[in-house]
Amino acid sequence: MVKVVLSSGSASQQFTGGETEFEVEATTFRRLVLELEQRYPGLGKQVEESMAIAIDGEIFQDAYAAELQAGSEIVLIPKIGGG
Amino acid sequence: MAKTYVSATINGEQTEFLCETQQTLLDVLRDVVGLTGSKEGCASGDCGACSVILDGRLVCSCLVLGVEANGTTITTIEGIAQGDKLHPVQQKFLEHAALQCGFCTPGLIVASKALLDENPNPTETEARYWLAGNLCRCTGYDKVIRAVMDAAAEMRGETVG
Amino acid sequence: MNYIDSSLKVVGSRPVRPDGVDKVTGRAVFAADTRTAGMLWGKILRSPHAHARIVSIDTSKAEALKGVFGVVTAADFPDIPSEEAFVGEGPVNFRDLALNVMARHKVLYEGHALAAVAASTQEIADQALALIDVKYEVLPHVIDVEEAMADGAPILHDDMITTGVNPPPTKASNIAKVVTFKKGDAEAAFAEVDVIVEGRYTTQPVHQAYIEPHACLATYSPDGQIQIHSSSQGHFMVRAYTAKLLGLNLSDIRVNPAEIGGGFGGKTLVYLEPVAVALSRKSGRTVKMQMTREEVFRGSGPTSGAAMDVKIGAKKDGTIVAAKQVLKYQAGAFAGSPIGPGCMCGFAMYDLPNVDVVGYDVVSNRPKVAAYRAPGAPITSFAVESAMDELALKLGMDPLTLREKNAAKNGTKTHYGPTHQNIGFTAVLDAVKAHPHWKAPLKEGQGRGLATGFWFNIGGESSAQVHVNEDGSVTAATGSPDIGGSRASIGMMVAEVLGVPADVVRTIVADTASIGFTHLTGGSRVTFATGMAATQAAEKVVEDLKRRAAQTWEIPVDAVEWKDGKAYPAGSNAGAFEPLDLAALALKSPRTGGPIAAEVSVNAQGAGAGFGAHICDVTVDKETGHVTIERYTAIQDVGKAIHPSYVEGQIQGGAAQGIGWALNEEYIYNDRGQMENPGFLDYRVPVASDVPMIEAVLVEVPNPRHPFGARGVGEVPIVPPMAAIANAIRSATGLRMPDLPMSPPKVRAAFDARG
Amino acid sequence: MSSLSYAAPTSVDEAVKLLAGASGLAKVLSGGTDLLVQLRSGRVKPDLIVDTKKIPGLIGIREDNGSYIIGAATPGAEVEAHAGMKTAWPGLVEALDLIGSTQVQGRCSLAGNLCNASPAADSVPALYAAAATAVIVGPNGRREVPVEQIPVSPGRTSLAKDEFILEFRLPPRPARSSDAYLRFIPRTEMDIAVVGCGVSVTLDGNGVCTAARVALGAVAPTVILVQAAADALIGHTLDADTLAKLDAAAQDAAKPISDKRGTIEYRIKVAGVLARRTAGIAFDRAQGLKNGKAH
Repeated sequence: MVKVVLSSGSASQQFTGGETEFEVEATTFRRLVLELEQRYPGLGKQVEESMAIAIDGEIFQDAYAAELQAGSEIVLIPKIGGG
Repeated sequence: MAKTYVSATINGEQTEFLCETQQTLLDVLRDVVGLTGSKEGCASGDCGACSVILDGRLVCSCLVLGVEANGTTITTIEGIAQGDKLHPVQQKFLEHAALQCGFCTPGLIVASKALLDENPNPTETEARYWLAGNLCRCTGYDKVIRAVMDAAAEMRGETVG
Repeated sequence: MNYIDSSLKVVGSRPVRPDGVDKVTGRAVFAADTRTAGMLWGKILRSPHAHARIVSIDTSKAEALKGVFGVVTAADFPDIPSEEAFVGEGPVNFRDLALNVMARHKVLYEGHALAAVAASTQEIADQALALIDVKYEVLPHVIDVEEAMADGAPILHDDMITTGVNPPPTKASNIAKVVTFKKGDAEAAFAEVDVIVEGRYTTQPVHQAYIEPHACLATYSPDGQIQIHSSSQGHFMVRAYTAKLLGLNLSDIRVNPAEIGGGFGGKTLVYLEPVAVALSRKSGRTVKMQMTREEVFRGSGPTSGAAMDVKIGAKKDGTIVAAKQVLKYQAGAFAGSPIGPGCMCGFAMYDLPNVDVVGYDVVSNRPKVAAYRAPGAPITSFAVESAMDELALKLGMDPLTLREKNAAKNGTKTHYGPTHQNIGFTAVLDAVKAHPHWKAPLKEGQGRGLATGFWFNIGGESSAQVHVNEDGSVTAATGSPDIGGSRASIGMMVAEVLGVPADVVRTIVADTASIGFTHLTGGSRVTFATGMAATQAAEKVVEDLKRRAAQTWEIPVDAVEWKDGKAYPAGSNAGAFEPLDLAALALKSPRTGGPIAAEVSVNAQGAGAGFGAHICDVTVDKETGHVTIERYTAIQDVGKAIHPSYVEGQIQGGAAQGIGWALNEEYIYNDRGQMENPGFLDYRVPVASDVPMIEAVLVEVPNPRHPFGARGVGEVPIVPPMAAIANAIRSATGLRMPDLPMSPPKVRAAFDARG
Repeated sequence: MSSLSYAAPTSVDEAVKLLAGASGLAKVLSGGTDLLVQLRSGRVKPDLIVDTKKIPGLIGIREDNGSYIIGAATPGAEVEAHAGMKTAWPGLVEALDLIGSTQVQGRCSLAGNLCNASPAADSVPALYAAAATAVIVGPNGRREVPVEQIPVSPGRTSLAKDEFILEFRLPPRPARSSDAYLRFIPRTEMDIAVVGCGVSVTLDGNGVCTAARVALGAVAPTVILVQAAADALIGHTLDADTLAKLDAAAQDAAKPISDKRGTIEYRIKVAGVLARRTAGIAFDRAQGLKNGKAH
C-alpha cells in the first residue's frame, strides 16, 4: 500500500469527486497510474500527461519507472518548467 | 538609385565597397564586408552591441550611414586583437568570466578599449558611465567592470593581485 | 559514482571557457551571422490591433512585386487540433502555439503575426508587407488582468471554459484555469493568531530582454529535407515544434544550434522557424529571418503581470500559523501563465501548518507569455516577502529572525505536498547573519532590505558524448545550447572524471542529428542533468581505458586503477608496468578495440531545490522619487559550484534583472492596446551605471542526486530582488511600495500621499 | 530599389543649392543620431540626405575675443573635451555629456539636437540659458538668430527648406558667471529627459544675482525660457526664499503632457526641484565654489 495525495485541488480532483487522499496497492509508478485510471477514469491519463510526482518528498518530472516502497507517500503536483 | 562607392580603412586594411544610402555602417560591415562581429541588438543606438571606433571616436555603427564611412578609419571587434595576441581587455574578459552569452561582448570590448585609450586610469564610476550605452543582460556588469579595471591596471603596468 | 566527498582538482577551479576566445574576438557565430548565396529575407506582417477578427487577407499585390518569392499566411499551415504537451519549460498547447506563430481568424494582440513574405532584399520584403491588404473587424480589447476576469470583459477565446472548478462553468471566460493548494485549515487558524498582515500587490509584465533578437536561417530541399540554423534554448525543441506546426517528420528536420545571445526563458518557444521553413518551401530558396527589437517586444513573450492578495497570521513570538494568497496571473493571449509554480513558490521557504493558495490563469490582449527565469516565482515572492517584512515590523522583530523562526528545513512538508529534502535554506540564512553587509551600519538616509527566494530546479532528458581523440585529447559533446558558460562546466566535470586538466577537454554543442535528444536549456537543468550524462559518459570511457590497459598488460581489469589521467597497475602484485596515459592508450586504440568513445543519455531526477537570500541597501531621493541601489549582496545555496565564476555570474545577472523589474521595467499601453515603449530607450533595463558591484556568496550544501553535488543556480537569483528592494525602500522611507515597478513617479507620489 | 540619394557638399553654396534644388524631401545630416533612427523606423522618408560635415567650419570650436563659436556639426564628445568650453560653459558641456551614450556623443551635434526640435533635447535648455545664437545660411546669405527662435513645435523648426545652421555663437562671459544643466531620468543614463533645466547666472561680489536665464525642457511643446524664474533670481542671493520663488516660477511655467516618460503632475513637481538644484550648481560655480558634473 502507498498513500497518494492529490496536492493540487485543480484539474485532477474532478476525476476523484473531490477526494484528495487515498491508499493504492502498487509497487511501481506504472502500476499506480493504471490503478488510478481504473479507480478514477481519466485521472491516470491526467497524471501521466501533465503532472509531476513527489515520492517521499523527492520530485520526479517523470517517475514512470520509479519503484514504490510500501508506505511511501506519493504526492501528485503540476509539472514544473523553468526559464 | 545607383549604389555609392565607398573606400575606408577597416582594421588596418584598405576596404572598398558599394552601398545604398539607407544602409547603415552596421549593415555594411555585416552584410557587405562580412564582418559579423559587430552585432545588431536594437538598430537605434540604445544597446551598443554594434560599437566601433570611427576616426578615433567610439560610435554605434547603426547610427552611421555606410556612405559616411568614405575616407574614414574604422576599428571593429575583429581588429582589436593584434594577430593572435589578444588585447588586455579581451584577455581580462576571459579571466574574469565577464561574459555569459557573449552577444554584447564585442561591443563592450570595443567600448572598453576606447575608454582606456582615452582614460588609462578610470574610476569605477567613470567606467560604469562610459559603458552605460552597452547593455548586458547576463552579467549584471560586475565582472565586466572588474575586467575593465583590471585591464586598465595591467596596461598601466601596475602589478595586480 | 559520486565525487561529493572526494578531493577535486578541476571542479571548483576557474579555467577560461572553451568558447571564450571566439566570443571576445567577434568570431562566435550567432544565428543572424549566417548567410548563404541566393538567400532570401523573410519578414512578418503583424497586427496593429490589440483584438480583431481577420475578415480577409489579400496577398496578390505583394506576390506580384518584383523580388518577392513567397508569401504565407495561416492557410499555409495545417490547422492542428488542441494538444497539450510538456516540453521542458512548461505545458504547451500546440494549437495555441500554431495560432501564436500565425494568426488564423483572429488577431489577439498588437504585434500578432498574420502573414509573412520572402524577398531578395529586406527593403523589398518591407514593401511587400505594405502591399498585403488585410481587412479587420476591430473588437473591444482588454489589457489588465482583473478587467479581463470581470463580467462583460471582451472574450478572447469563445471556447475557453475554466478548468479546475467543480462543476465546470457553462460559458466561456478569460480565466483558463483555477489552481488551488490547501494545507491544514487556514481560515480556522487565522482566528487563533495574535498578529495579521494583509496586503494587495501588483507586478507588471517584464520582458526577458536578451540582447540578441530572435533569428534563424531555414532551407527546405525538394526532397523534403530541412535544415534550420537558429538561436534558441533548445534545438530539439525547435525541431519538435517546427515538425508539429508544419506536420513534418522529426527525421526530416536537422537543427543546428547557433550561439545564443541570451534567452532567460524567452527562447523556449518558436516564433520564426516554422515561418521560415514555410517560406523556404514556397520559394524554393533559403530564407533568413531576424526580428527587429520592436518585434521582439511586440511579438515575443514577456512574463506575466499579476494582481495578488496575501494574508499572513502569526503568534506574538513570530511563529506563523496561517497564510493565504490569491494570485491572478496574466497569461497574454493564450492560456499558460506560470500560475502553478506561482502558487507553489510563494510560501515554499517556510514551515507553515495552515496555507490556502488560489491561483488564476487569465488571458488578455497581450503577447503570449514565455518562460522567464524561475517562471512565476519572482511575482508571488514579491508579495509574500513584502508581507513578511510588514509582519516583522508589526511584531517588532528583526526580519532575519522572523525568517529563521519559520524557515523550511529537511522534513518540512510544503503546502503543495512534497516534503523538503536536502535543502540549504537555513545554511543560507546563517550566511546572511554572518555576512558583514548584514551588520554594517547604514549611512544617513539609507535603508536596508532582506528577501528570500526558492526555485525547484528541474532535471529531465539529456545526452552527452565523450571522445578520446587519436592524440589523447578529448572532445565532449552535448545537446544543450550553451547560454552562459555550460561548455566550461560540462568540460570540467569530464576532465575531473578523466583526471586531466580542463583544457584537455573541448566541449561542443552537437546538432539534432548528431546526438541524442536533450531537453532545452532552462529550469536550471544543464549543469545538473547534462552534467550527469557527461559525467557518466566520462566514467564509461574510463572503464574502457582500464580495459584497454589491462589488455595491453595482459592483466585482469580489476588489477588496473585509473588516476590523474593514467592507468596504473593496482599494487605491486598486479605487475610492474609504466603507467599508460590518454595519448598512449589512444595511440594503441586500433589494436584494443577501435575508437574510444561513449554516449550516455539520462532522464535525470531529483534536481534539488535552490534557496537564496538577498540583502540590499538603497537611498531614496524624496523630491524625485529616484531610488539608488547602494550595496547589494546575494547569498545562495548552489549545491556545488562547478565553475564558481560562472555561478557568481548567474547570481549577479539574476539580481540585476530583478533590479530592473523592481525599479523601471514595464509595458506601457495606449488606450488602443498598443505598446508605447517597444525599444531599449523606453523599456528601461539596468545599465552599468545603475547598479553597484553585486557580491555573490556561494553556500554549498551538496545535492546528493548529482555526482558533484550541483544544484541549478540560474533561476533562484531573480526571485528575491523585488521584495529586497521594496523592503529597503520601506526601511529608508517608511513607505511600503506594493506596486511594481517602483519607478520615480510612483515613489514621489507615495511621499506626497503621506504628506 | 531605394530612391534615397546622398550628397556630401564641401561648401556652403553647394549645400544650399542641393537643398534648394531637391525634389521631394531633403534632410540635413550632421550627427545623424536622430535622423538614422527615424530613417530605420520609416518615420521620415527623405529623397535626399545632405551631409554637412565636410563643409569647412561645420566641425570645430574656436574662440573669438571671449566668445566661443562651435561648428554646427561638431560632435558632442569634441565639445566635452574642450578645456575652454569646460571652464566657460560647464553647463552646456554637461548637457552634451548627458545626450545618449558615449557612442551617441561621438556623433551627435548641437545643430541636430536643436533642429530635431524635441522638447526634451538635453543640450537645448543649456543653449537657451546661455543666450546662444545660431548662424543660419541659405540662398539669401547669412542670418544670426537667438536659438530659441528656431524650434517652433515638436519636430518643426523656423528654418526654410534651403537653410541650415552653420555655427553657434556663445556670448563672452562676464566675471562671476557660470551655468549648469540638470535633467531627470528614471535610470542614471540612456533615457530621454523627463524634465530638463538649464540655468546661466552672473553674480556680483556679494553673491547677488545680476543676470540670469532659466530654461526648461520637456514641460511644453518646445524648450521654454522662463523669464519669471530668471526674475526670481535676479537681485537676490540664493537663499531659501529665492529658491522657493524659483521653484514656484518653474512649476508655474511648466505645461507638460502625460506620456510614457512622465505624468503632468510629476513633471511639474520635478521642474521645480530641478530649477532649484540647477540654480544651486550654477551659483556655486559662479562663485568658484564647485565645478563638476552633476552625475
